[in-house]
Amino acid sequence: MNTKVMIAGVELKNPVMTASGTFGSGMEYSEFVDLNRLGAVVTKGVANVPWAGNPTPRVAETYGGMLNAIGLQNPGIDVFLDRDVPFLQKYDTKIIVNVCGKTVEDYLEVVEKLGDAPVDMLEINVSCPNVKEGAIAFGQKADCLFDITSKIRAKAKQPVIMKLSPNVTDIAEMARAAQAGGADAVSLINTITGMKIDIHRRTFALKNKTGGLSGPAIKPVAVRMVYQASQAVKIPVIGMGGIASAEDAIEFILAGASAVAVGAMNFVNPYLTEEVVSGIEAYMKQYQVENLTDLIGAVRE
Amino acid sequence: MNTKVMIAGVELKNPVMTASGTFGSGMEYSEFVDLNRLGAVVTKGVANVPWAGNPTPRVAETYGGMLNAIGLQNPGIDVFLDRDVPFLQKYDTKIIVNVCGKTVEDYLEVVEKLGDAPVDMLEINVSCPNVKEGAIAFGQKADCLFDITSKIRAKAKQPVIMKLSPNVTDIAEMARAAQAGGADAVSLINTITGMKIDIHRRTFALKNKTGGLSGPAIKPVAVRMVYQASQAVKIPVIGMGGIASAEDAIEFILAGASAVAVGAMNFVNPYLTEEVVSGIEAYMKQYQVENLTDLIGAVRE
Amino acid sequence: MSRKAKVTGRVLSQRAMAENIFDLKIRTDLADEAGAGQFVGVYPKDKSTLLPRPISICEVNREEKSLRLVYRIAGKGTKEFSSYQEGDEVEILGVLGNGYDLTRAAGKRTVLLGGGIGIPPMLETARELHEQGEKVTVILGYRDAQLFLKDEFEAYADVLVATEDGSVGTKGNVLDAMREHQVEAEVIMACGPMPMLRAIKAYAEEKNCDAYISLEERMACGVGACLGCVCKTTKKDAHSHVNNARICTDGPVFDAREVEI
Amino acid sequence: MSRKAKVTGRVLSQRAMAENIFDLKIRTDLADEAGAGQFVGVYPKDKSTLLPRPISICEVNREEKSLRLVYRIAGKGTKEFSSYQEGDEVEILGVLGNGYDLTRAAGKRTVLLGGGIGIPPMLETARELHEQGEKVTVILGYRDAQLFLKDEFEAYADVLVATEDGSVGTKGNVLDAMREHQVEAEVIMACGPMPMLRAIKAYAEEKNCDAYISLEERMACGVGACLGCVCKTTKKDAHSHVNNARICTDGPVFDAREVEI
Ligand SMILES: Cc1cc2nc3c(=O)[nH]c(=O)nc-3n(C[C@H](O)[C@H](O)[C@H](O)COP(=O)(O)OP(=O)(O)OC[C@H]3O[C@@H](n4cnc5c(N)ncnc54)[C@H](O)[C@@H]3O)c2cc1C
Ligand SMILES: Cc1cc2nc3c(=O)[nH]c(=O)nc-3n(C[C@H](O)[C@H](O)[C@H](O)COP(=O)(O)OP(=O)(O)OC[C@H]3O[C@@H](n4cnc5c(N)ncnc54)[C@H](O)[C@@H]3O)c2cc1C
Ligand SMILES: Cc1cc2nc3c(=O)[nH]c(=O)nc-3n(C[C@H](O)[C@H](O)[C@H](O)COP(=O)(O)O)c2cc1C
Ligand SMILES: Cc1cc2nc3c(=O)[nH]c(=O)nc-3n(C[C@H](O)[C@H](O)[C@H](O)COP(=O)(O)O)c2cc1C
Ligand code: FES
Ligand code: FES
Repeated sequence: MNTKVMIAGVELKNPVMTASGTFGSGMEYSEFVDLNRLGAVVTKGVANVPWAGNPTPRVAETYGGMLNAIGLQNPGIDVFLDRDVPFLQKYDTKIIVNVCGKTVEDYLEVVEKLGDAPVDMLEINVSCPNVKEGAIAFGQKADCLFDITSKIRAKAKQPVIMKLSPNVTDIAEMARAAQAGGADAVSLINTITGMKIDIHRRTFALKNKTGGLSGPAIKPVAVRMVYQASQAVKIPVIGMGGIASAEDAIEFILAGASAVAVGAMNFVNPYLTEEVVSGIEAYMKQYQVENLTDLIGAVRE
Repeated sequence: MNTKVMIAGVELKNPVMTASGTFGSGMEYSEFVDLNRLGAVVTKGVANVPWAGNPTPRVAETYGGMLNAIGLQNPGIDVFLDRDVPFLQKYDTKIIVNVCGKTVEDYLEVVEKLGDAPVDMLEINVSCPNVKEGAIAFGQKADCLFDITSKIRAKAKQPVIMKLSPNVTDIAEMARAAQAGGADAVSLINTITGMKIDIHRRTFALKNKTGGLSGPAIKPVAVRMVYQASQAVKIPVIGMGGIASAEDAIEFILAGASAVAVGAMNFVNPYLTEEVVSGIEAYMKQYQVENLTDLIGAVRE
Repeated sequence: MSRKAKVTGRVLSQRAMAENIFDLKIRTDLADEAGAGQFVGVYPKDKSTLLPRPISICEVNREEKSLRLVYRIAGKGTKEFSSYQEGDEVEILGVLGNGYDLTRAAGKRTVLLGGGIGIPPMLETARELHEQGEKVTVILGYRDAQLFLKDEFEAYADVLVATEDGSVGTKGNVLDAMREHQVEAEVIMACGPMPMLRAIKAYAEEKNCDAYISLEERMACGVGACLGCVCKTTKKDAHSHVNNARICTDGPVFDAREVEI
Repeated sequence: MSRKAKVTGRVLSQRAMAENIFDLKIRTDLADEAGAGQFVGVYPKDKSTLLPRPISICEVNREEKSLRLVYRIAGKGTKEFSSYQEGDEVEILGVLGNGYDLTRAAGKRTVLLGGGIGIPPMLETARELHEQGEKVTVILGYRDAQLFLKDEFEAYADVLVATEDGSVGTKGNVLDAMREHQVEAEVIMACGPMPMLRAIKAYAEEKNCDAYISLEERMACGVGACLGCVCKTTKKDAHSHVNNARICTDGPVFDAREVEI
C-alpha cells in the first residue's frame, strides 16, 4: 500500500496536512500527535513584520462550526525563521509556510526571505476574510489573483500553492487564474465569511463583526469547490474545509484533491490528523486500493 | 406589543414567513400549524409550464444541514392558480408566490398570469442552483439581475421581491442591482451550492451531483449576507438561512431583516413557524420592545 | 389519510433480532391510526443529523398504544436508535404515507412478498389480513439462515422462505420460491429491495395479476412538502402533473403498473 | 507545564450548589498534574457545539484521581453538563494553562480574592497554600446570600465575605471588604469578573503590591495554537512579539502589571 502523493515535485509520505492557522507551527499539537506521521505541516500565516491581529472576541461557536477573526496575528518572518522553521526541521515531514501580506510587496518580501530557508513549499493566503486592508481582493478578483500569482511565482524558490477564497461566484475561474499565473498548486477552501449576533446584548459576537466560518458545517461547500476546481485545472488541488474524520478526507480526495488539510477540528480532537492518516490507510486496505493516487478524483456518476 | 411589519406597502401581521420550497403551498403543513398565525406563506417556485424536476436522489443530509436538488418540480402556473391560490385564500395570511423560469420570457409569463390573482407579492427566484438551464446567471451577475428585475418590475402588478443567491463574491452589489432594477424588496439567502460524495460507492450522493445547502450550518453566512445587503440598500430585506428558533429569527432581524423565513427546519420541527412567532413575542415582552420594527437592524458595535 | 403529528414516544423494549437488525417497540398515540404499509419518521438525537429516518410499521398494538419498528443499522441514525433502552424518549413524525389497501385482497389469492429489511411491514399486513379472515401465503427472502420475524408470520399465514445463500428454503429470491412452489397469486403485496420490486412488477405484468409494492427514496420532510422523494409514474401525478409522485404521501405503496422503476 | 491530553473522565458526583451553580466531580488521570489556577476544556456531547468549555479547577484530589469543577449555567454547554450523573462519561482536554505560582506567597501576607464564578479556582489555591503552611486571608464576593463554597474555604483560611446586595458581610465587592476590614496584602491572587480584576490591578499599583489575576477570553483550541484568546500585554509576548499573550497557555494567570485590561 502506497499513500505517497506528489505535489509540484514534492513527495509527501501521505496526503494529510494541517490547515494553516489551526496548528500553530506544530509545536502545540506535537504534544498530541507525532508530526512525523503527517504528510506536511502548514504553518500559521506569516507576514514580513509582526502583526497584532484583531481585538477580541476573536472566536465564536456556531452550529457545527466556528467563526474566527484572528486577523493573522504573527511574529513576522524573522522570528519565524529563527524559531519555527528549526523546530519543524526536527521532524520527518514536509514544511509548508503560509504567507500573508497587505500589499504585493509584503508578500514578495516574505517569499524572498524564505528563499534560502529549508522549507518545502509556500502557501500564499490571498483569501483571509479577516484583514481589512484589502489583500482579500487578491483572492476575489481573477485578474488580481493572476497578477499576484505571477509576481510571487517569479520570486519564489519553492513551489507555490495559492490558497483560494470560497467567497467568490466562480471558483473554477479563480483556480484557472492561479494556474495561469504559474501556481504550482491551489488549496481550498479558506473560511467562508460569516457573522453571529448576540441577541441578548444586541452586539456582534466577534469584535470584528464578521469572521471566517470553518468546521463540519462548511464541508459540502468545500467538497463542491474542490470538485469544481480540480475539474478546471491541471495543477494539484489541496482540499480542506470541515474535515472531521478519515471518511471526510477521502470524500475530498475522491472529489479531486491530491492532498487534504485538517483545520478547526483539531480543536475538537487534537489527535485528528494522525487518526485521518490511519483511517485512510484502513480504507485503502478495506477496498484494496494499491496507490492513494488511484483515489484522486475517482468519484463516478 | 406590535409585531406588524410593512414590506413594500404590504402589511404582515408578523415578520414570520415560510421559505419557498420547504412548505409546499401550505397544504401539507396546515396539518401542523395554523397558517393564520403566519405573516405570510411563500409558495414553492412555480413556472409557466409544469417542470418535472431532477432525477432522484434529490436530497442528502449533511452536518447540521441538508442538500437538495429538487430542480423546481412544479405543476405550472395554471394548476397553481386553480388549486393552490384558492387554498391559501382561506387563511388570514399574506400570499407570496415564488416564481421560477429558464428565460426572461418564462418569468414574465408567470408574472403576467399572476397579475389578476389575489396574491400579495411575488418572489422571483433567480438563484436556484439546481437548474442547469442558465437562470442562475440572473442571480450571479449584477447586470443580468438588474435587467431581469427591471423587466419583471415593469410587468408585475404586485410588489416584487428578488431572491438573491449567496453564491456570489459581493452580495451588496447584487442587492444594489436588484434595487436599481426596481425591486421592492430582496430576500436572501437561497441555498449555497454544495456536494456530497458517498465514499463507499464512490458516487455523488445526489444524482444532480451538486445541490443547495440549507439548514443551521449556513446560518452564519446568511446572517452576514443579510447584514451586508441591508447596509447596502434602502428597500426591505427578508432574511433566511438555517432558522431553527425564534432566537435565530431575531438574529436576522437585528442584522437588518424586516421579515424572516423558516426553511429546511420545518422538516425537523413541523411546528417551527408558529413557535418562531410566539418566541419573537416572548422576546419582545422580555425586553419590553414595543414595536417589532424597533429591532430591525438594531445590532450595535 | 391519518392526521399527522410529531410526538414524543417512549421506548417500551428493544432487542437485537439478527445481525445488525433490531426490534424496537415504542409507546405512542400514533398507534391509534397506524396501518399496514405506513411508516413513521424517527428523529435521531444526534444534532449533527437533522432529518427524520423513515421506518415502516412492523406491528401496531392499539390497546397498548404501541408501534413496533424493525430496522437494520444502515448509518448514523439507525446506529443511534439501536442504543435506545426501555424508558428512553424518541421523537417521531407520523403516521406517514398510504399503506396497503387491504380491501384489494378480499376473496383473492393473495401473496405477500418480503425481502430483507422489507420483511417487517409485511408482518402487520399479514396480521391485519388474517384478522379480516383472508388466507394468504407469505414468502420471505433472507440473505442467510438468520430468519428474523419468520416465526411470527406463521401465526397468520403459510410461510415459504428463500435465502440467497441457499441455507434455508429455496436458494434465490422470493420469486424463485414462488415458482418453485408453484404459488399462484391474484394479488401481490410486496416490500423489499429495488431489484426484487422490479422483478415483481415484471412478473405481475406477465401474469396479469395485481401487485402493490412499497418504494423507498431519500426523504426530507416526509409529509409531501419538499418534493424530495419522488418516483416516476406512468400517469400524471395529482400533485405536480409531471408523472412524479411523492413516495412519502402518494406512496410508499403503489400499484406496480403505475410506477416506472 | 503539564503534559496535555484529551481524555475520557467519569462523573463521580454532581450536585446543585446554588441557583444555576453546579458542583461536578470527575475521575480522571489529569488529576495527577493539575494545580491551582489551571483549567480544563470540557466537551459537550451535543454535536451542534464543537468547542471545549474552559472550566477552572476547583479542587484536585490526587489519591482519588479526581478533579472538581464548579460552574454556572451560562449557555448550551454548561446546561448540558448540569444534566450529567454519576457514571456518565465526559471528554476533557487538560490540564491547561499556567496557574498561580504559589512560591510567590511564601512568607508574604497573601490575600486571595474570588468574585462570583471566579471563586472556585481560589479554593484549590487556598488548599495548596494551606498545605504549604501559608496563612492567608480569603475574601469572597457574592451576588447575594447564596454563599457557595464559603464553608469549605474556612478549613484553610480566614474568610471575609462581600455581597452585592449587602445581605451578608460587606455590601459591595471584595475590595470594599478589604478596605472595610483593613486587610493589608503583599501578594494578591484573584479570579473574578473583569471589572473586579481591573479594580484589583489599580489597587495593587496604588499599594505597590503583587497581584496575580486570572483572565477569561473566548477560546477555540485551548492549547495555544489558534491565537483566539489573547490579551494585551505591556511587554512583547514571547510567542508573537506583538504584546498579545495567549490566555490559554501564557495565562490564564498573569501578573496584573503585565496585562492591559
Ligand atoms: C418508506 C420507507 C420505509 C422504510 N422502512 C424501513 C424499515 O422498516 N426498516 C429499516 O431498517 N429501514 C427502513 N427504511 C430505510 C431507512 O429509512 C434507512 O435505512 C435509514 O433512513 C438510514 O438512516 P441512517 O441514519 O442509519 O443512515 P445514514 O446513511 O447515515 O442516513 C443519511 C440520510 O440518508 C437517508 N437514508 C439512508 N438510507 C436510506 C434508505 N434506504 N431509504 C431512505 N432514506 C435513506 C437517511 O434517512 C438520512 O436522511 C425505510 C425507508 C423508507 C423510505
Ligand atoms: C480560563 C477560564 C476558566 C473558566 N472557569 C470557569 C469556572 O470555573 N466556572 C464557570 O462557571 N465558568 C468558567 N469559565 C467560563 C466558562 O468557560 C463559560 O461559562 C462556558 O464556556 C460557557 O459555555 P456554554 O456552552 O454554557 O455557553 P455558550 O454561551 O452557549 O457558549 C458558546 C461559546 O462561547 C464560549 N463562552 C461563553 N462564555 C464564556 C466565557 N465567560 N469565557 C470563555 N468562553 C465563553 C463557550 O466556551 C462556547 O465556545 C471559565 C472561562 C475561562 C476562559
Ligand atoms: C482559527 C483559525 C485560523 C486560521 N488562520 C489561517 C491563516 O493564518 N492562513 C490561512 O491561509 N488560513 C487560515 N485559516 C483557514 C484554515 O486554514 C482553513 O482553510 C479553514 O479553516 C477551513 O478548514 P476547516 O473547516 O477544516 O477549519 C484559519 C482557520 C481558523 C479556524
Ligand atoms: C427542499 C428545498 C426546496 C427549495 N425550493 C425552493 C424554491 O422552489 N424556490 C426558492 O426560491 N427557494 C427554494 N429553496 C430555498 C429556501 O427557500 C431557502 O432560501 C433556503 O433553503 C435557506 O433557508 P433554510 O436554511 O432555512 O432552508 C428550497 C430549499 C429547500 C431545502
Ligand atoms: S420527503 Fe418531502 S415530499 Fe416526500
Ligand atoms: S484558545 Fe487557541 S490560542 Fe488560546
